[in-house]
Amino acid sequence: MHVHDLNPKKTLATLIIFVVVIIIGFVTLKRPRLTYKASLEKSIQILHDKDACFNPDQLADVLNKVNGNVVLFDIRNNFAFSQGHIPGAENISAYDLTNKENIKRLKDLNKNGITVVLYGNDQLEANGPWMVFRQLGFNNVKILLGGYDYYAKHKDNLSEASKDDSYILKRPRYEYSEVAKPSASVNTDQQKEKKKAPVIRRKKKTQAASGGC
Amino acid sequence: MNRNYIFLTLLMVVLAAGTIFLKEEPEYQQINAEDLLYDVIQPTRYVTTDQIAKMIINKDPTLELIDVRDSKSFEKFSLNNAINVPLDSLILPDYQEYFGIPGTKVVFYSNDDILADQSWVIARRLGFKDMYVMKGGLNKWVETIIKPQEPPETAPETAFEQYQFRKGAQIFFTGSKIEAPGSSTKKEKVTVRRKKKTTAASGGC
Amino acid sequence: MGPLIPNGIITGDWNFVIAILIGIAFGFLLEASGFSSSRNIVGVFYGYNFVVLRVFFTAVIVAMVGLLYFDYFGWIDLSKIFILPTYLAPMIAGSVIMGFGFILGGFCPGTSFTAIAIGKLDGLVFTIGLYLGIFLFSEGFPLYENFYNSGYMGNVTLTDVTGIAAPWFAFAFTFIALAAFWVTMIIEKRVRKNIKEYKF
Amino acid sequence: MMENTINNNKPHYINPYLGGVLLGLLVLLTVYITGRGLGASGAIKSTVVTTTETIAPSHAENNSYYNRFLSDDHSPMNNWLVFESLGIFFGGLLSGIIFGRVKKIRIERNPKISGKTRLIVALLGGVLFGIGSQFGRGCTSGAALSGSATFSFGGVIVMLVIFGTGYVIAWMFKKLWI
Repeated sequence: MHVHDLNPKKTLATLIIFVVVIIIGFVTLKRPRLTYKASLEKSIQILHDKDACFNPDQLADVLNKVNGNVVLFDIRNNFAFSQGHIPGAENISAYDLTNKENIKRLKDLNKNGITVVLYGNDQLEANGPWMVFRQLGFNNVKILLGGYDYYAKHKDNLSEASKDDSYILKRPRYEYSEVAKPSASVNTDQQKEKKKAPVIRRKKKTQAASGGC
Repeated sequence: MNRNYIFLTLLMVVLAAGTIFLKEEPEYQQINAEDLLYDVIQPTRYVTTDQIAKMIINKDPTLELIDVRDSKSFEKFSLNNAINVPLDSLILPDYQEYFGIPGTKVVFYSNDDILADQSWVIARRLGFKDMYVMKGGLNKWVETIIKPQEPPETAPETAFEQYQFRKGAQIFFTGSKIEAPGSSTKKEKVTVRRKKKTTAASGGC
Repeated sequence: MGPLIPNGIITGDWNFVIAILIGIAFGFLLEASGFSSSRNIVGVFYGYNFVVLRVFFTAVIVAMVGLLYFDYFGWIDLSKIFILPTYLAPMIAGSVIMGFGFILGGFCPGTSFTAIAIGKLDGLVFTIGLYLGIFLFSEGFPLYENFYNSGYMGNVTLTDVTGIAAPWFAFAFTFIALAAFWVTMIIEKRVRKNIKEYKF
Repeated sequence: MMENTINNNKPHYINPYLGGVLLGLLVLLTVYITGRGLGASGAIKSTVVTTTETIAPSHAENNSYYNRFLSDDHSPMNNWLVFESLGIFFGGLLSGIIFGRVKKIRIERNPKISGKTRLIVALLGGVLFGIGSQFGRGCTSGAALSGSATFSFGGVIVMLVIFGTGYVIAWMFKKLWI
């Protein structure tokens, strides 16, 4: 007669091996060096937050030593920096900014409540790093609106920037529908083409693989 | 023997209970923060208005234009076949179906490029790939495609070629005539050359 | 990292070698646990041998719990594994039919293969029956094609359907399974007292 | 009473919980390697499709069920599950040899029923299981075990319904087994 082995010793041994594997998993688990502190919703809110930006007139205060709680990071490359930069700015190119030391420095600055202003030639250049550092919870990191280009143009009357808003982007400079209006000699065929309802593509739900068993 | 079974039972309960304390899955699949930081400093995501114009004219099937402005602006004006995904609704599951379609290149645009770039970063964090930002946005689009500026005489040959392409594109997008008077015969020749190229590519138009 | 083949870490050339090796391990475990005997298997329904319940539920809870840990460690990407699609009505109907087949035949497909391996004619006949059954099903397929495709819910998991996170299911399954193990241990002892020793 | 220790010379089965833990780990390994679970009925399905295609190719092409599994570039026999099922057979053989259960061909049955009855019932059971497994998108190993282990809703349904049905109807077939 065949009977089942009732002694669970081997079972216990196997399960303990399993537990050991899980413990090994925990021990070797790589914690990501950087983690998101802001949820996606929060990350989008940040983009609407005026306080996350640094206006050129605020920059004037820094340059006039009124506000000493600010450090400027020029994230352009060495060459561009040597061609001209905001006085007192430190050149840490975007690539170097992700270094261990620089991230540690940002952390320290964050702890000490010192604002870090990132700038590139224009706002776009610093936008990516600024967004990511904000999402990583560096609430002291701000972006210089207008970038270096605006500063270079308005060096001498920076404090008057509050009256000027040309550095604020996101606005349409043209009435697009007007500008793009076809002239009198319209090719009707083209117009039809333009009006055609957009073909909307959506991702297909992943198809079920064929029979499982 | 029974003691071993009790131990086994307890072990299994502890193991199973342990799973509950594992970190909860994030609501959305997100890429590693470090990878994101690396990706945002790459300038490869920027494409020019010329490239986009060319793709639209060529009816490139891989192009998927995403307009990240608000819906009001979108209704007033949008590029051909663009889809409106305002930045604030980018993370809604409904809108995510527009992304990650195999074989498509998602191109974000806005009035300028900031809003589009911000959408890019958020979408990249969500793990989507093959996405681009139209540099300069619609403002640049108007300046280069709708109202192309004639390059100065001293400009290199390529600038003229580009200008001729833009003139061709202008016709495509606005249906306006080229101002024939004023332009020299030499330039007209060039026009013809460029036009040929664009018409060949644009097919029916 | 995992799953290896969908992630392209193991190429297709090794696919079938791996299939055979996994099959051998599977067959070995089925046979060694006593699944090559239909009377062992059916014992679960009459209370004299709960080996099916023990093996099956232990396997399910170990795999469930393991998957969650492995996913957490990043060893297996749960989003990349195959989730059996759900066709509610045909699945329920099919399972009822399988239930009948199970209690009549005393095997399920995998176990019948191991029964053949150790020389059991009933296992062979069961496998022939399986072949005939699938053949009959395929021949008559147009008759119930609509039913076959009805109730499609996609490749849904328990979490997708109920909104409750997977660990809670793993914990609930474990708890129920362990309780069942202790209860059936007592039932089995009682039933066996009243039953003559069975020989096979 | 049952004996607590097993004489190693006597043929025996392994502890069911040991079998279960190992089987669970095997499912984990299989998912880790292939991204999907174990299976068995799929191999029979492939065999059915292959034989039908060989004997009556046009018939197989016209049937929408066969057609799902036919493709021009490879035979349906060239299937992961077929190789796996071959492995199941050899694995069973291996275990049978180790534990001394490989013997001459025999029918395992309740002494109260004849061998013939057992075979007829087994055949009928096989037919039903075959049909059911196609509706259920898998059998006990593919749908119920691997499906449940990967938290598939359908897998859990299949598992619960198979065992539920078994318990509900067990009294009807009592004579076959005890």
